[in-house]
Amino acid sequence: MTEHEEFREYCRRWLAENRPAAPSFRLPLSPIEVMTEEQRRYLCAWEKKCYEAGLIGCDYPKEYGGGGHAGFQQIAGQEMGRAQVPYLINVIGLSMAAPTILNHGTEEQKRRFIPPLLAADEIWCQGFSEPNAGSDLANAQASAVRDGDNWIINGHKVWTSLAHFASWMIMVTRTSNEHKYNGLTYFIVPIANTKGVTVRPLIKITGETGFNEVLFEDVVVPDAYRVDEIGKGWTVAMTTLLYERGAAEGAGSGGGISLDERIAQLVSLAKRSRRDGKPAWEDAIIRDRVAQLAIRVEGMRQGHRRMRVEPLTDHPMRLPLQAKVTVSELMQDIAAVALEIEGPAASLYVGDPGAPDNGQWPLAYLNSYGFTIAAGSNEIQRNILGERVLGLAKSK
Amino acid sequence: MTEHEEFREYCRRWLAENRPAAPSFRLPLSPIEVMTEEQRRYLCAWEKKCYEAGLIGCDYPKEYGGGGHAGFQQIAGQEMGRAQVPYLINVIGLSMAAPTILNHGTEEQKRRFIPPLLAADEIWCQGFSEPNAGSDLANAQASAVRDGDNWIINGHKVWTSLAHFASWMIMVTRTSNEHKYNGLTYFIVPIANTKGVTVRPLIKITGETGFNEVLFEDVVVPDAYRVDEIGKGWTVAMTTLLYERGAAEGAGSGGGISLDERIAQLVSLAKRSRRDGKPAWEDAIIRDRVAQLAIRVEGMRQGHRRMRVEPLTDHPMRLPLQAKVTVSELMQDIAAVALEIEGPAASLYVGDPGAPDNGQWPLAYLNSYGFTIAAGSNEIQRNILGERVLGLAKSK
Amino acid sequence: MAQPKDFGFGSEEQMLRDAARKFLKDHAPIEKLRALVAKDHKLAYESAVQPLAWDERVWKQMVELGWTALAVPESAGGAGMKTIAVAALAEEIGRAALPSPLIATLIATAVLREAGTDAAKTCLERVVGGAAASFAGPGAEGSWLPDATSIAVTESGNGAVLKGSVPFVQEARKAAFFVVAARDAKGGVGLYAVASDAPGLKILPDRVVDLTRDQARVEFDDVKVGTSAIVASSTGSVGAKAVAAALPAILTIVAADLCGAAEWQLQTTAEYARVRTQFDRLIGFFQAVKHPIVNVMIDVDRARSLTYAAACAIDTEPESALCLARMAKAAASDAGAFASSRSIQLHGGIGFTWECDVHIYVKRQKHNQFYFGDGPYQRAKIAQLIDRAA
Amino acid sequence: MAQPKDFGFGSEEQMLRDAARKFLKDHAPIEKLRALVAKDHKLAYESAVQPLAWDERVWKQMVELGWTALAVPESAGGAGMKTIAVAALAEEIGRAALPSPLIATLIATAVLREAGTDAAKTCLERVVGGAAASFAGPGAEGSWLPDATSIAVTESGNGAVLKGSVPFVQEARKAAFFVVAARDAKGGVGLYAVASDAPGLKILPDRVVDLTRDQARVEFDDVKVGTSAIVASSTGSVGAKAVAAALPAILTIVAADLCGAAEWQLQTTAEYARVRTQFDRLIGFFQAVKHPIVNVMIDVDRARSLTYAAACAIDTEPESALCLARMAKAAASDAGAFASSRSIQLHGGIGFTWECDVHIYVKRQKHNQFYFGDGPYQRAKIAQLIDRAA
Repeated sequence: MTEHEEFREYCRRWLAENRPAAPSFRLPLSPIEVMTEEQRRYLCAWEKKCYEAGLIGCDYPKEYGGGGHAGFQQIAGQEMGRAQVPYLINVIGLSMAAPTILNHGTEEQKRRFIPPLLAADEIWCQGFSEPNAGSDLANAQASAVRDGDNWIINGHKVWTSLAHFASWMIMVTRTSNEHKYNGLTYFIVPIANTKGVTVRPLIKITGETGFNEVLFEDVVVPDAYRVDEIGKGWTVAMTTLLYERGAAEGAGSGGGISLDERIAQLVSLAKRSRRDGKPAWEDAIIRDRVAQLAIRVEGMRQGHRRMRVEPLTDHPMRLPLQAKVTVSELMQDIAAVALEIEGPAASLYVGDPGAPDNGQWPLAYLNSYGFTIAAGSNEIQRNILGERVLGLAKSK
Repeated sequence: MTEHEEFREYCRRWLAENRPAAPSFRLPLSPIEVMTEEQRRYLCAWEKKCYEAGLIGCDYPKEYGGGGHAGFQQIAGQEMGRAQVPYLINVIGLSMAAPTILNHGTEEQKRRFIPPLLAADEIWCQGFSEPNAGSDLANAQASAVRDGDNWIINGHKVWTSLAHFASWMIMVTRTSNEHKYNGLTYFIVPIANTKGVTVRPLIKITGETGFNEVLFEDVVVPDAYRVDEIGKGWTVAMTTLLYERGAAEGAGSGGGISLDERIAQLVSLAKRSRRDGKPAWEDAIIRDRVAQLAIRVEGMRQGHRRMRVEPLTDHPMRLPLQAKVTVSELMQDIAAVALEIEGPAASLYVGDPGAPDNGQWPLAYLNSYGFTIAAGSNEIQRNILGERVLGLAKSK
Repeated sequence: MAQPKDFGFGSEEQMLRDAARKFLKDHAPIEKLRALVAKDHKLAYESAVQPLAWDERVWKQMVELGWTALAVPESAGGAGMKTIAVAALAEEIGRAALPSPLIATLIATAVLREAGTDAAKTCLERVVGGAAASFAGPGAEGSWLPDATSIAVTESGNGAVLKGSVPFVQEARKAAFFVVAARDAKGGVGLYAVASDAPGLKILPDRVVDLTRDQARVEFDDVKVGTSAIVASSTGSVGAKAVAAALPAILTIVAADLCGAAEWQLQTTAEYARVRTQFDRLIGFFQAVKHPIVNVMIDVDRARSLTYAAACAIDTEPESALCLARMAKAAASDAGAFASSRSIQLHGGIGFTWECDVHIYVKRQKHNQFYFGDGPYQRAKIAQLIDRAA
Repeated sequence: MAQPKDFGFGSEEQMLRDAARKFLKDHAPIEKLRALVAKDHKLAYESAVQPLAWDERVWKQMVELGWTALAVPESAGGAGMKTIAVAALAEEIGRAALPSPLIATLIATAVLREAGTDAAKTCLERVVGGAAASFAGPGAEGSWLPDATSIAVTESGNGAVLKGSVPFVQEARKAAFFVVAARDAKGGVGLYAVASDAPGLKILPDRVVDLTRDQARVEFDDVKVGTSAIVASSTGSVGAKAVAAALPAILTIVAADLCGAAEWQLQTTAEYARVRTQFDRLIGFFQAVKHPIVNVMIDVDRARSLTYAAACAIDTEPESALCLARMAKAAASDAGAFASSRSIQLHGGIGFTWECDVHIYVKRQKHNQFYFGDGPYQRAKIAQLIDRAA
């Protein structure tokens, strides 16, 4: 048995033995919708336990609190997905902040920030989007002005999931108005209990909170928290986004409910729902729609597999850059088809005792727009694919 | 009975009595695919007969060879469509050249050109597209240089349907390189037996000819053939295109086979075709597709009706400017669904004795791209709709 | 075509439509709608019972303006206006996303008209007087056929007794009475008028996604109905026939609501694209924004044209009304769904927030998309009609 | 998952694929293809009998390179390579839109492999030796099920007699022999090897849209087959079982052809968008051009990933092969159709002309889209498989 096979065995056994009891309260469908303190406590406790068992941070160097392995994290992620245990709440920390700091941070930053991040002792959030720079990151206006050994930050970030629980934010600021791209600088900014920082929860169209706007008024940040050079913010941000877009699938499946499982749910829903007086699953249109989604799910899984088989890929970024578009639209369409299957019962929301599947589908449908809009809207993603992979002229 | 009702009665009676005998040779699906001299003769003879009976040119002033009526042409067109008589070959003359000359021409031009056009004694073609200015008319490069009372024309036009039969071309030329839009001038150019004019048939993807490229080498055109002022070519061309786009529906239905009839053909085809061992019409997916097309056909017809009911339209150009996009994509999708219904038999082309419906559907499918590409590609049409109707920023 | 070219939309209809648009603009503008239904997300979705969010004064004014009388025949004291007028009004209601029992009442009115009995006439007179009504019966099995109902009835000389439970009853807590479809032991379907406070009747409000509507499961625990409230007898399935006759009008009214709201979505999204800047350009410049908006327009226009045609057919060419109405509902359901999807996406991050009005319309559209059957449902029925015609 | 992560696509398979790509680039480039199949539109579509447009020398070289032996088991003198290698080769054939009987032969090979009889072995040895083969049987009723055939058979001690007519036989005029599925009086389906010049066999060429292929109706007028040519007996429907076992491979091979051609369409259209200027800009600048091309890429990649997965499943996890192969064929059919449509449209006027190569691929794709069942057909079958799995 190889080291990797052994680790997989270990993960399975550990997860089977340590699966947490279901909470007495409802957990939202994804980590970025976590709202209450009791939800946070439950999820952080679970995440810390996973970390202590070696299922999180496995591939990070030991000096930064990791396990020092290679190729272990994917296995642990797969097994957590298979075991259907709760998702990881510190998703922004794990999928964006940690790899960015590892790639661009100073030695001190790595030692200070990565260990408590992996241990879920500190939650992270991301400050990229602004009211006038949604898909247009390079237009970020939040300013950082040098003041001796410190920087003074002013500005307004939106769409910041988990900011209400976060200790730290990875943030893109403007340090020069002369250059659009080279005028950006990247910081680690303290969020919790920081003078001048106001976190205001925004309400989503679902009626849930969970993402925020964050206001900065003369917030003092030491230069030691700057990531990489002054004016290199765009480059650092691209590293973050690369990991974020890659992690999009993770948000949809890994740790939480898998996309396969969602297809099985659709079939089950269709068998229970009535359409024109018969089970919806007997309706050829519904069957065609579900089969179409099943093909897309399988296609994505196989694309993920192919991504790592170099001779079967034509361009190294071709499949990775598709992941965000395909997974977010797939999740949206799965939810939309679920509503079709439910028919009039799609009117019933979470909390209605008669709602099929506890009303999760209208909620999932509305929430799906978070994924098609955030992390660079899918319109922008398609530009990037056309330009970087196919060499088409820039659209901007 | 009103004058209009009487005229409708007259049209019906006349068409019933004068329907021409079916030709011994095959006629293509639309006038712009007419290839042979015997096809031309047959169609011109029929068109002239219709003109002499008062079914063509009814609304043009008498002094230009018309009937001097108002609102008669639509009735005659409807009745020709209903009677399923052959289509009109001089379609570019009738739908584009004549209205353009009537709107922008001199008195002499109207008297010289409109009567033989209406009588199908002279066939017209249109010279807008060039190899490097397909959807981009304002980029036309064919030059016209003043030489006393004449102009010397040099250039290269493509996509010119019917040029091989045409006496005249309506043509956009460049008379100045200083202004993009104001550097264009509009001409009537003799095509048949003209020194310096070469008509070269292009072959379509269907294997049919019927459209051409036309080369101009020092072709002399009198200034009397100029339409409207020097530098007003763009404005005149917009008039032409307005009529062309409006006529797109005509090309698909009026005179030829109606879209309704096409839906009935699909149903009939589906009943005769086998799919998975059963009649294709029993396949719920096929039924759904056909019903979807039927809805679009009816929606277009009702849109056409609504276009003329001012209180039920929000913007005068909103429905008219949609016509070209909707009819061309509808024709394309009808043909595509026909191929789906045929299944493996969609492989059989015109001339195969076993091909369903004489192999017309693969032909129609391929030809449908002529309509989605020509007359300003549908991509450009959508720009125009967004910009002119919804006031969105220009995309070019 | 026996239909008038102008869809029968003459000056009288135009006056009604324009007056309605102005009234709703003045008395039910978007700011008021927002304050009414979306002031507090917790109240909207986390209350034990979802609050009734509507303005009853506006409803009273609507009654005074004669909107409930509109579709009622003159013989029952109504205005007896054409269906094209009713559709135009429903479209304005949709455009304003108005929380009100008007659409439900117009649907119940269509059913009552077709029943044609004295009992129906009495009901219609109540509607003219301002009583909101709702049609209870179909929907339980995802079936919207004329005989679809989950209520059982026993008719006798003294009237009828209703038993059972029916889901998805629209505006149940706003309705003064229900027109209930129920099936007898032989399978015949009758129609019965039942006051919302009748003994044995219980309204169990749903928690619905759509903030502009209330909906409930209504239970009938041996509810007694007098003979004078038998709108259509179950004998000979007279009730099912009345519903079948009303079906084109029902579908057209729901389609019109969808069209009005979709037009709002189109205009609002276009307006956003005219003013919002990204990458140093108005976003309407980008074809990835412009073309989807244009596609929404094309779809909305198809749905609108078909809705007017269906309404006009009901008025002048009944034999083609059902097919046109199904086409209208199919086109409007799909247009509403597509417009909804694009209105969120193209508003970007803003469109995902509660404070942006877009979600109010999206939720109303999703509701109407499925109510009385979505696009594929209608198309399956249309295929049957085409088959017969071919 | 029992499947190898790399789809079993190791160095041997890569060498084969790269060699095939190079060979086809050298010996079957687009200029040659154009000259071969599209030199004269009248010849192509107006001849009394459609001409056979292929390069037989290239075919002989392919045989010499061992491409016909590739899928044949070593026991029959073949190379016995994995299905992932066969799929990779088929993809290259599609990318070159090669007119050749290779795909038909690979499909026949898949059927013969599963039959496993001595007669089948003899056939496979002929294939190794360069005999082109074609599978005749399915397609007549738009049915591609293992027992679909319109040929009747009577087996006796001396062999079998075939009677009937079968449409849509691929590469019929290029095939040296046919593997014919035929049904006996009891409904059992057998498989029979019949030389293309057998007495009583008549090949009636179709006039097909696809310029890179020939297709015919093949008639069997009491064609006699010796016992040594009974590939699988109709008793116990052994033939149908062999076809059922070969179905995943058949679907995968056709899917691979579609994927290769779709990739050509993607790259060719992207290249055009990189060089063509309109409105003073490279047209790739316009999102109305860029985004459809990107959507083509996404669809092509889905189809390719599924095709490799299906091939690998045939090699290593047969129980999941049929579902994956149907998914691959569905995705590839739809990707091929979409890529075709966009490749014409985005090439604009040029794309509508005979001289532009785009139409050659479009026609091949439309053919393969329907061959062995299109997207909706496969999805109906997939729904059954999902149902069983759920």
